[in-house]
Amino acid sequence: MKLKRAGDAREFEVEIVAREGAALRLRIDGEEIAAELEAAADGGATLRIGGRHVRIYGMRTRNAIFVAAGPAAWEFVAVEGRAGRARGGLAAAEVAAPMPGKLLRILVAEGDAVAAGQPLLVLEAMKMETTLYAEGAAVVKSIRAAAGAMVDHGAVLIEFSRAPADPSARESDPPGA
Amino acid sequence: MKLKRAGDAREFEVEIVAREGAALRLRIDGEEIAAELEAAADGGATLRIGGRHVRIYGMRTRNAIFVAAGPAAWEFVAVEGRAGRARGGLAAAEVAAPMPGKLLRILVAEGDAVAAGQPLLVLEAMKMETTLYAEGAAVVKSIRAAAGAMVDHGAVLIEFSRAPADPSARESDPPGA
Amino acid sequence: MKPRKIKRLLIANRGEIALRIIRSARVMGIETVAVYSAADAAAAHVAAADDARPIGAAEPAASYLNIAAILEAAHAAGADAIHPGYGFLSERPEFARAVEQRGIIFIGPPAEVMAALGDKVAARHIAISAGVPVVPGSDAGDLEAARQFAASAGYPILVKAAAGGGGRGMRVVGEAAGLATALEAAAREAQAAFGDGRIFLEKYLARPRHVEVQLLGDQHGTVVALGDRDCSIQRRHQKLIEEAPAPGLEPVLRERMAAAALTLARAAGYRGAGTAEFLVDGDNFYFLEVNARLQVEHPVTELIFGCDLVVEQLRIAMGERVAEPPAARGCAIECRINAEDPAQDFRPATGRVIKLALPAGPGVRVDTQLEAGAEVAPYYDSLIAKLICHGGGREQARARMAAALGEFMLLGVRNTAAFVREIIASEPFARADLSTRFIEEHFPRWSPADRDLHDALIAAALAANGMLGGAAAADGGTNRGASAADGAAAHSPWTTLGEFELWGRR
Amino acid sequence: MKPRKIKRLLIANRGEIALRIIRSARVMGIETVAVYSAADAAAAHVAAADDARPIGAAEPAASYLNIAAILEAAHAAGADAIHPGYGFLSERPEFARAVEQRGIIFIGPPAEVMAALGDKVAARHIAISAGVPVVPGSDAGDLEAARQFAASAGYPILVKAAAGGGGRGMRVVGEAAGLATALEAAAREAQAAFGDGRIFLEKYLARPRHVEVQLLGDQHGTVVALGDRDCSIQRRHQKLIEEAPAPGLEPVLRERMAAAALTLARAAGYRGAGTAEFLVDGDNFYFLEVNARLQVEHPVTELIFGCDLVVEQLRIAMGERVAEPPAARGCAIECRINAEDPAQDFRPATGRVIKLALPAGPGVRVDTQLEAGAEVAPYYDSLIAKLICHGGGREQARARMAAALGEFMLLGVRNTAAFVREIIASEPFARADLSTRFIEEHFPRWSPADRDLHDALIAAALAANGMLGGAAAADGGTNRGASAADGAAAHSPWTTLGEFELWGRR
Repeated sequence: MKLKRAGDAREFEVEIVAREGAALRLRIDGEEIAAELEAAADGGATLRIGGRHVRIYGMRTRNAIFVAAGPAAWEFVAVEGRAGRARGGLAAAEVAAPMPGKLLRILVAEGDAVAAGQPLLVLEAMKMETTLYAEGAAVVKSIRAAAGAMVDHGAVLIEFSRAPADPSARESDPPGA
Repeated sequence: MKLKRAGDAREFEVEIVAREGAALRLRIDGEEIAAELEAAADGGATLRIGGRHVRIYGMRTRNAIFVAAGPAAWEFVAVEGRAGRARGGLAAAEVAAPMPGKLLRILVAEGDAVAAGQPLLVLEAMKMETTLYAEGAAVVKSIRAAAGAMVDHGAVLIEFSRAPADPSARESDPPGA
Repeated sequence: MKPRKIKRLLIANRGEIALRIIRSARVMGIETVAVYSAADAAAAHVAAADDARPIGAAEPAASYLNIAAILEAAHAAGADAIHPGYGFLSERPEFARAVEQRGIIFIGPPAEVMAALGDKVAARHIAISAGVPVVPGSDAGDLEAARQFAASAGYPILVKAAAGGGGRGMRVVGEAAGLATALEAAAREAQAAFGDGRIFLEKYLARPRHVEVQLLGDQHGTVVALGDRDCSIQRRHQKLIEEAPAPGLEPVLRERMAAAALTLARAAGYRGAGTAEFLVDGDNFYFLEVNARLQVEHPVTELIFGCDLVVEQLRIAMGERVAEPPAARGCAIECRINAEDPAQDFRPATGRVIKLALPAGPGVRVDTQLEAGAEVAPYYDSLIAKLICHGGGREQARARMAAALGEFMLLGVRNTAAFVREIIASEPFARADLSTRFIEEHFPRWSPADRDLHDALIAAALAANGMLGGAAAADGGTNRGASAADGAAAHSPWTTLGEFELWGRR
Repeated sequence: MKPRKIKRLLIANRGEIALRIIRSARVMGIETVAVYSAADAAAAHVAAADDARPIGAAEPAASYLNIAAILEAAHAAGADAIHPGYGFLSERPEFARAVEQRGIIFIGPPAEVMAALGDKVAARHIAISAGVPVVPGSDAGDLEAARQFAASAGYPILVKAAAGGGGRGMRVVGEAAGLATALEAAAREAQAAFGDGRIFLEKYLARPRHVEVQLLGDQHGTVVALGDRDCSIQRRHQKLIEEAPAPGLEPVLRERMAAAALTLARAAGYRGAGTAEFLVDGDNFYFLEVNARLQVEHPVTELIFGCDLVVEQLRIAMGERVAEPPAARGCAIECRINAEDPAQDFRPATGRVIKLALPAGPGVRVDTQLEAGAEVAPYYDSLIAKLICHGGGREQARARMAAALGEFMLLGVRNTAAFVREIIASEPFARADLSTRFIEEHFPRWSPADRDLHDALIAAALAANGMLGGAAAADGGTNRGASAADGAAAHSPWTTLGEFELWGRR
């Protein structure tokens, strides 16, 4: 199966090759890995791999696969396969809130042409300001939230249309679709 | 609903009379009780009652209702009602293992007449010996486990027939049924 | 000044510190009253308190900064004292004053002392008068004065909020072009965080250490110092890792700094628990500010002195005397776990706790509001847990912290545990090469090691295929006579970890 | 005697003590190897170790008492040292001997010292030779000799196993009629528990205290004492609550007892961690036995001395020297939580952990193997958790323990937490009126208070009606953007605690 980390485009190919008792063989991006897996009472397991041991735990939800490996906690998204809903392809068509918070300021207006790296919005969460930047050249089609509003994680804040360099596509399909 | 503690015959009548927001009114054995209930993040709740506060948690399983109130953990059985399976009435008809353990010694034989308080079996669990005694006069109908065997919680170890004082009933219905 | 017994303490705070204060009050036989915002109704500090009162909406301004609502809750609950914790209203003189005016004991210094010391600009002036060295700086808040100071002192320049702490409203300005923007942003953040947008400037030292002295002052004029702490490991001026005592300081420097802290505290008529912060640069130290409250990192001091600083605060408020502390024993380190994604530029993270495992055992303490099911909401500070480890020496404390972080597991809220573990395990930290530039020097752009990513991918593949995870509680069903059969079956994860797929209720 | 570095330590034990030893070994940079029976494959100590090896079936004789299997595991895993913990093989000289014969370091005293001191009859003789007072007694094991001793000393008489400890194989005999049965039962239990059925007799003191001295001896002949502990609160000769230091002892008595413990240890050539147990009766003290291993209650000593006794054991084994301890600080209390139903005559309880909440915060330590989903099986000791609290004084430690027990919650396995909380909160315990008769005098037939029963009935009614409980983990589904809506909804348990009914998988 193909996995990517939530919020990160890089994809990984992971396959469970074989299992026999505690012995486990996997393939990660073509590289074969051997490990041992012991179930733990709490529903997690102990992974013994390369002389190390790591406590792991996982939970699949509708949208994501939450896992912990030692103190590191991760959130993966299945790019394909039964548990996944592909999220790729539309990234540059909109700007969504990467976390719940307060939309402090909106730095662009509808119809503005923006360049890659241009600041678009300032969000505040946990008393820290986070600025969201444009990933590429585009034109602001609509602004979907007002300054001062509390926004949920994943809420679409700005929709783009194609960059003005290609006027024929203006107001039509988003770039990268 | 009627509840009793696992392993204890005493019954309690508990009814939820009303609830409104956090306010809760209950009736326990006829006595009305007012309390406040606040949900906790872990699925439990905080019960505020008579100037005290107690953290509570509960889980109903097929056979029992497990609850915790502060550090005290309890196991109740519903005597009637949809979650309950009545267990009363047959107590004296058999001796069941009160815990999993090793059946160390059997002190009676099939056909023996036993008196109330007479030792029947010695179980060992967690390195401690526990002796099981007869609740009343009866005759040992069958012994269902062998000395040295590991027995599960609830496993029937001895079945009784009626006491020999009533010879007509011998080998027939158990007493108290 | 007269002895007053505290019977019922309201804690005007939330999270781990509210829980920690409740625990100490309970040990003293003092009843506790929690206050909570709409986002915190199911929070751990609410469940822990003897009484709990709602004080408003989730936003801090409506609840934890809402003086009127808190005073009303205190009145309704019959509280005779209020502990402000840290952050929120803890350093607002107007809050301390309003509390005392109601005849309620405020756990902290008198309002006027707080006003003088809590204001960094005023505190600098007190320090200068008392002969305590300060970093070259200027309290000029307007752009023109700021430009002049910066030009004369030379860039980089530090822009700081006059009120509050915790690194909020702080900006480093590398060149003249960025000054105006930085002043504006810092003032806005300070206004939002502390309700006070005043700022001042300081020369930015190249590679200083942050060292602070814990103080306790009573109502009878006695002030004592409980050793020092090093809090140099910071990110964006937020402390990440703290330890006591500050390692490798010359005894003479340590003594001079403690003496300076005591001089300052006595000059200001300090009372209660407080902290004098210094920058240490070679053999020199410079006064930074006094935090007129409990610090986040106070547990490291507690572990080496075997004391309870909240108990001390409450005793002082009841008129008791402070005593010279015993000799410190060993070394303690604290790691803060923040709800931030270290792999995505420390972006704040929120969520609900799916699974939590906390370290335990000898020399390990965890202060946290987290529990299974707890919600980490976006309204408050990202600090969600503090791991504190004690050891006979620094190396033992460090090894214990590394082990404790290995036992920590939190699913559902991305956090900094893996990041701080790498710092703790690193060679520069092991040899105590500490400075406030530590993170930018050694961990400038952190991303998880490939090894950790592989472990996680394996876990994800197992979870996706129904071979891992699930709710342990949902497994406890029959709970009886399960031992023999399960004991054997437990050998194989494939039989015990059956299919688990969760679609949630929403 | 030569210094030997330990690199890889096998822990020949299970449960909390295996976990606790693993933690200390890790702090020293020593790799750890767990061994486990078929019942423990999913246990916490297995998950915590760097390596784990199965050693046999669930029954102790087949696994944790299986010397051949443990030595084989040590060989296969490349262990260079073995820590036996307490119980199981910890006081079997033949095990210590077999370990050392394989060139593996045994963490404990030399086999011959263990043989001499671990045997209570032989230890009595050593004590008598060293001039240390002992309880009047007889090592006559046969019925006729026993009858004669009992008749001369007068009933009641105590029947004790020569091997082992923990109250197993111990019986009080009130009159001559019960002597034969008691001797037989004690011998049988001792044989089952320790593989050694020898017994001896002692005069039964009326109302003694149990006080013990912690010892550490190195390979260079130095033995030091780390203060004393009171372990008087016992039930059926099993310790329930322990504390350090032993409260209210005259300093002279305390010093004489420590001196006697050191004399004994030196006379026996003791090495490693050990404990000399005494009965204290007024101004007199009597030697009971030496436990040639770590005690269950060792953490109370660790908390007041700020040390790690397992680290000390490992250091001693590597040839390092012990040092005179620093002054003790404060007071520490330990409560054992046993999987027994205190309301049903302390019948052993088993089951799976449905829900677990452990206390935390300043001065609180929990040593336990429990975690959500863990199975408490009938094969092993009923000790499932140790709560240990430290305070500036005894009253603070006691208050902290009461608060900690209030935070403890364990669903799925009936246990003694509520019972020990009542003891801790009781007036006789508060004034330290300690004796080994404490439980029979003050809590002879314990049943939960009506108040607690009512609370539980309310919880049961709520749970039965789907208004309480459920698995927090199963609630974490969507985990996103849930804050605002849930924050409001959390006000009402009726909306958030929806229907939950569990039918299990079996």
